[in-house]
Amino acid sequence: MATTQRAGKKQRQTEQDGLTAVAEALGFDEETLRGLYRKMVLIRLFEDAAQRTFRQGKIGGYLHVYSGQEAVATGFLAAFQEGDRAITAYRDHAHALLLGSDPKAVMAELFGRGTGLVKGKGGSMHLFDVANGLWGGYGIVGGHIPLGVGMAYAERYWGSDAVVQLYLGDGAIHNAAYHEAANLAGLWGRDGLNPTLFILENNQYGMGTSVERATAMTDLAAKFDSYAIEHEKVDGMDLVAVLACAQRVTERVRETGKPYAVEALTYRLVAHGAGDFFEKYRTKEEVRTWRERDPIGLFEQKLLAAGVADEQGLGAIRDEAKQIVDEAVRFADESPEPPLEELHTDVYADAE
Amino acid sequence: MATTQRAGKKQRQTEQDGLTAVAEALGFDEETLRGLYRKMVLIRLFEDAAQRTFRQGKIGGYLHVYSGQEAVATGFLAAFQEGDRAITAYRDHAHALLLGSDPKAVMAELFGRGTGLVKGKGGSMHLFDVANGLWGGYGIVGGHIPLGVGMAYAERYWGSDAVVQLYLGDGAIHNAAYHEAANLAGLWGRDGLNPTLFILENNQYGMGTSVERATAMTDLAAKFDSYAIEHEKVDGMDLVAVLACAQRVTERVRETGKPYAVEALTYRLVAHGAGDFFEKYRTKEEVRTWRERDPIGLFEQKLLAAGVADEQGLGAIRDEAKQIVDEAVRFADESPEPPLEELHTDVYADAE
Amino acid sequence: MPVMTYREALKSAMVAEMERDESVVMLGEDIGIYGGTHLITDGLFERFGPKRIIDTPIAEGGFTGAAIGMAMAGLRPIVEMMTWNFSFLAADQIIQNAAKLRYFSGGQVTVPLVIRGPNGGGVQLSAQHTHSLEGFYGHFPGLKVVSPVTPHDVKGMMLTAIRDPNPVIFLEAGALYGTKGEVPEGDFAVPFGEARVAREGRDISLIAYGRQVNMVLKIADKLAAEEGVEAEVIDLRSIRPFDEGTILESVRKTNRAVVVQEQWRYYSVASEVAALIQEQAFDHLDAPVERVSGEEVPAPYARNLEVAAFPSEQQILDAAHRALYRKV
Amino acid sequence: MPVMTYREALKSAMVAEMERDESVVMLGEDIGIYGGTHLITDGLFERFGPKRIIDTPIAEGGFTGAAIGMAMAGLRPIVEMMTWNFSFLAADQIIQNAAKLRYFSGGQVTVPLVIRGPNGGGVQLSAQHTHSLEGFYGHFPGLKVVSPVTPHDVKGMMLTAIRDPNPVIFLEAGALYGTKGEVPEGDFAVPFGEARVAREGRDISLIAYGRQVNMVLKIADKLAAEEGVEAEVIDLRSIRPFDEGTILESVRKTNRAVVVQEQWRYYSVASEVAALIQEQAFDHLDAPVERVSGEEVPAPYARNLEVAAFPSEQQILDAAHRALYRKV
Ligand SMILES: Cc1ncc(C[n+]2csc(CCOP(=O)(O)OP(=O)(O)O)c2C)c(N)n1
Ligand SMILES: Cc1ncc(C[n+]2csc(CCOP(=O)(O)OP(=O)(O)O)c2C)c(N)n1
Ligand SMILES: [Mg+2]
Ligand SMILES: [Mg+2]
Repeated sequence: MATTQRAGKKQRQTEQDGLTAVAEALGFDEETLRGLYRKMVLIRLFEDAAQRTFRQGKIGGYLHVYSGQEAVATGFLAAFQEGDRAITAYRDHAHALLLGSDPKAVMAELFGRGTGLVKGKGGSMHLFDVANGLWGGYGIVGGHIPLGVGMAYAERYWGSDAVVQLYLGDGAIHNAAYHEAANLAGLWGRDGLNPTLFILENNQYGMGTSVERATAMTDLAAKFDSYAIEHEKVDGMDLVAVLACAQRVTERVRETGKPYAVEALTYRLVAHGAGDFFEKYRTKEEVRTWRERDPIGLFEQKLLAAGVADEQGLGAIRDEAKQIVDEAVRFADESPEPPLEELHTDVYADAE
Repeated sequence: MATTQRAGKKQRQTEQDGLTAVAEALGFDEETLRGLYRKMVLIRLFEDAAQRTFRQGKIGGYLHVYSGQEAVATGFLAAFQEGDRAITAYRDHAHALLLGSDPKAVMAELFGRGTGLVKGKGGSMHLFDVANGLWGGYGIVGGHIPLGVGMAYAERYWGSDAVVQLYLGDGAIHNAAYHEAANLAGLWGRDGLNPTLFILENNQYGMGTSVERATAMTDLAAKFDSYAIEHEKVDGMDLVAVLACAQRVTERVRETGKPYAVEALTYRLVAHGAGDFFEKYRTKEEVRTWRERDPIGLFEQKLLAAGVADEQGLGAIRDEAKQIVDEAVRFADESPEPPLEELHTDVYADAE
Repeated sequence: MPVMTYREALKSAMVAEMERDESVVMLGEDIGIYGGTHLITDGLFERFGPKRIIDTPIAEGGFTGAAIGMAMAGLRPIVEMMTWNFSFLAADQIIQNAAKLRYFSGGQVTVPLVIRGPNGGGVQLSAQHTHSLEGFYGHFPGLKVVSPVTPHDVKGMMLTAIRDPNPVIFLEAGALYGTKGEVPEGDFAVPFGEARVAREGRDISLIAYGRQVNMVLKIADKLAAEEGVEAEVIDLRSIRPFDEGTILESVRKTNRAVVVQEQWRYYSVASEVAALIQEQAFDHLDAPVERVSGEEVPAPYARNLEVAAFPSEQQILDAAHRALYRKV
Repeated sequence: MPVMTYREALKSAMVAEMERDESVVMLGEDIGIYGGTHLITDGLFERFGPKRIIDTPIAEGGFTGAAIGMAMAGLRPIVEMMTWNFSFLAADQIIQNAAKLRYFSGGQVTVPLVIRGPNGGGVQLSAQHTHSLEGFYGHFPGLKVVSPVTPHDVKGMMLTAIRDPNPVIFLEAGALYGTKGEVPEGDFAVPFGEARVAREGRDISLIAYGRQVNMVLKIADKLAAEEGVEAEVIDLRSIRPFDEGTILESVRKTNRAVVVQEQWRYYSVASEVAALIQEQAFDHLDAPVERVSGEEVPAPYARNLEVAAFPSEQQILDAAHRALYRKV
């Protein structure tokens, strides 16, 4: 433990030192760094395409995209290891893409096609890719939090050292499920039985309600104090900061079996849902200010400054990502609807 | 505000000084102090009788008594003013007796008689005496907390200066309803719209689960930090301490319209429910230690030491209380069951 | 008579009552500054201010419970459940407190509360966001449960709901917010406990509620035009209290009945309607009461599956033919 | 065959599975050190330790949700709901997650979960602590819902429940924990979806579940002894999946039926049974299917009122006489 703490301190120091130092500390080579850029760009373009096709009527129901928050999941899932689990709410496309789901299958799911990630049965809000570690995709705010805590218990019950990355929003923290589940995590963690990494994506709003209008105590990370869960905050627009933090805290959780919480300060650069046209609850000025810290732009600058990539290289990556997305849309569009028999399958599991 | 704070500080000082100083600060004469003793004794004897008649099969369902916790409600309800409201869980006999409900009607309710406080329809867990300010008596742990917070909002909406005394147990604080309601109280209190006084009766156990086994963060009062609700702790076995605290914090809530929380450290000297025979979860030794600080005994000593009463006077009070309880039991026993028509009344209110 | 949308009619009732009665307040997620997810409350925050239009955190149990407390203390809160799918989180407050407080307080407490919001499926919201909860809440005495489908009724029943001294579960036909209909001006209250004969007929009774009423009306026209069958269409409107009389009177005339609902078959509104009819009109029945319900699966996302999960015109027509002893 | 109580039979099934299968764990309030409020789990903490017998805080939604997560990750949790009355707080987890996860994950997720506890009234627990929730949960596809009434069945169905890869709502007859009956030793599983013919007869079908089965059996004996009427008694046992065949076969033989339940009438199990019978055995029915349900009021506390709130022998007898066209 003592060694870890000292190592942690040293690492924290390097986090201030920018891209090169962090990359070195994490053992990331240049290719890895460019790969992270490609991931963020892929997410952004994927989400753009999803919003566009939603407006064309090709996607039904609700559609919530991740634009602006890319650095958070990209950074944390960089610390994801095989056997770990991730679970999140309905804003889940990025998590699937980052964990290795085929963009074609993800887009096909949004289109409600039989080739979709969950066979067209769940849609945008319910992405699952269990083979790759994605355990959903949930539509009821807060409802997935106890599930994550329970999975973490099971991992330690079986003696594994897996970590559960549990994503939740700033709106979810005021909900019943958060309170009860966080208390269980703290309690079970006392005995090393709860390797839950809470990743609180504070994008400043739950739908149209700002953090200040949802609670009188706006230091959201500190709400974990009630459960003896240690916590910190991270700049969720800065991928480098997130990467460093993620690696450090994930290892800590893995080692101790105790929960930990990180509040990632971030921003949703687009509307809450693709169907929302008015944004009476925030000013254009505010959006503009945050846009200056667009996580993709920030990381781009760092890559260039560190000489890890040049303009041309980045352009090539963007083109590549665009092709993947175009292909995903084409695939989804051409895929057939699920066969009607699927209506009645997957209601119950068969006995073994 | 500044004045209140200063006054508060001064008062806090006197709280250390014992019975005479506190009584003077509160403007309580000797008769009032003896009256408080009578109330605590009445509660204890009432509860003893309830447990006894429960074992005789005269009371059905669940029965939870207040023995050991008398100083808490007695102290806080001494600060209750006309128009204030009290709301609590199922351990509610003391609250009714203290607010002025007829002991005969309370006992008759436990016996399930038509003369009961709620006509025999609710039983021990659902005492209501709205005319006297008792708004129930609820059986679902935590379920009444949002109700109290909503009543507090309504009071300020209408411009009254009433305070809502909201009692909850140490077990209830881990429940969904607490979290959501406390957050609302904090939020609405920011605008002076939530005069809720949370009285957390920490009697060390929720049924058989100690505080340490229910949460990793055992400073329960500090759980109000998450909602920007200020708080303190009080020795819930010492009526004098409770009286002083209650007066001070009640006035503060009345003045500010903001919620406040007090954790009263107390102990249930008897089993959780009258039907429980085993107490595997705590030692006899532990119970014995707490019994030394029985709130009635403690207050008795203080009354004697301050010369407010002598042994004989206290004996007379106890005899008087015993008579009231005996009479209540007799009344309940002789009362008729509710008429069968009552089965179908009070399901819906009639339109005005 | 003025024509307005379901949304406008609903809103007009609430605005009228808020103007008339200071004790009416609203609570819900994003009903204020945001304007309401379904724009039902758009502009009300500006008009009535934050003390009466209360934006809440995402805490359905907490704010529903707080609204119950407000109602106990003399307010008449209207809670917006953003969609009824979230109400499972408030089920304890609704069922254990709102429905029963008056009873277990021996009549000392009154809970004049309306909980309203869109109910039912049809817009590809998939499993967690698609429920039709009439039977779920209708089961509990102490609640009133209604399900208006026309702009006329949504206004008239909302007026009744707000004035009712009891907790009212107000299930709106979410898929129909934009549909238009005639709505009288001013104050007209549609009483609870009265089903509506939406179309008169003598050959068969088609019984529905919510958005299925519109579907059934179309089928009734088709039956008349193509087969000369005159169907009587009954819109239940009120689930608790429940209007047995209108149903029985109709079936005693037509001797045949089909019940249509979006919700699942088991332990549902259609179960009760069929049970009632055979109980009270046994000797009048020329055929079993037919039921058409949603498929016994969680709601799927894909459009084709979703369409297949809900009652179709064909299924209803087939059921009617079976009840009429025609070849299906 | 050994005789044991309902409580012992229930416990023996859980102990056997815990011995056999390390993936079985239990969660609930005071199931461990305290020994269980109804002593169902007494001694298990000492036997299996705190990792498998998990005492929880009072957080029904949280620990039910956590149990779902455990089930997703390879455990087979048994959740004790101290009484089913508290399950409204877990309704969202049960209905929105447990029931639907498999579906909206496209079959990727399995939720082998049992939620068990006492259900039903009869011991003066009054409004908030008295519910019979078979219909409430039985409405939702994705759940299995059972209600065993004999010591034999509670053991056999618990074995089935624990081995089932789906979420099972296990509604115990709380008032009968102390009743005795014959229970085979060892491993016998009672399958879900099969009603039990508790008494054979040819004149009338009496259909019930839970503690009302015992009452109905007594009445059947009385009918035989005093009136020469041979009633067939059917114990539904399984609410979802639902055994239509046994009911229909019986009614096709007896041509008359009475359904008895403790729960409220509207949108209930009895509604469905009556609807089903008229649907599928219309031409066999000589009289309407009669229903006897709880009174439409929250459960009262006073003993006399409580007794009046639940089906009485007289009411059932009257219903049987009506169905038999005898003078009531
Ligand atoms: C229990 C519940 N209540 C309300 C909603 C409707 N709703 C969907 S998203 C959302 C906002 C959630 O905010 P947050 O947790 O901050 O996540 P974000 O959308 O910002 O990612 C709301 C209120 C819901 N899905 N579930
Ligand atoms: C939601 C809910 N879960 C469980 C119960 C059963 N139960 C009754 S009292 C109790 C313990 C409550 O403890 P606490 O809040 O500390 O109050 P105390 O009994 O100590 O006064 C429990 C678990 C209940 N009534 N409601
Ligand atoms: Mg947010
Ligand atoms: Mg306690």
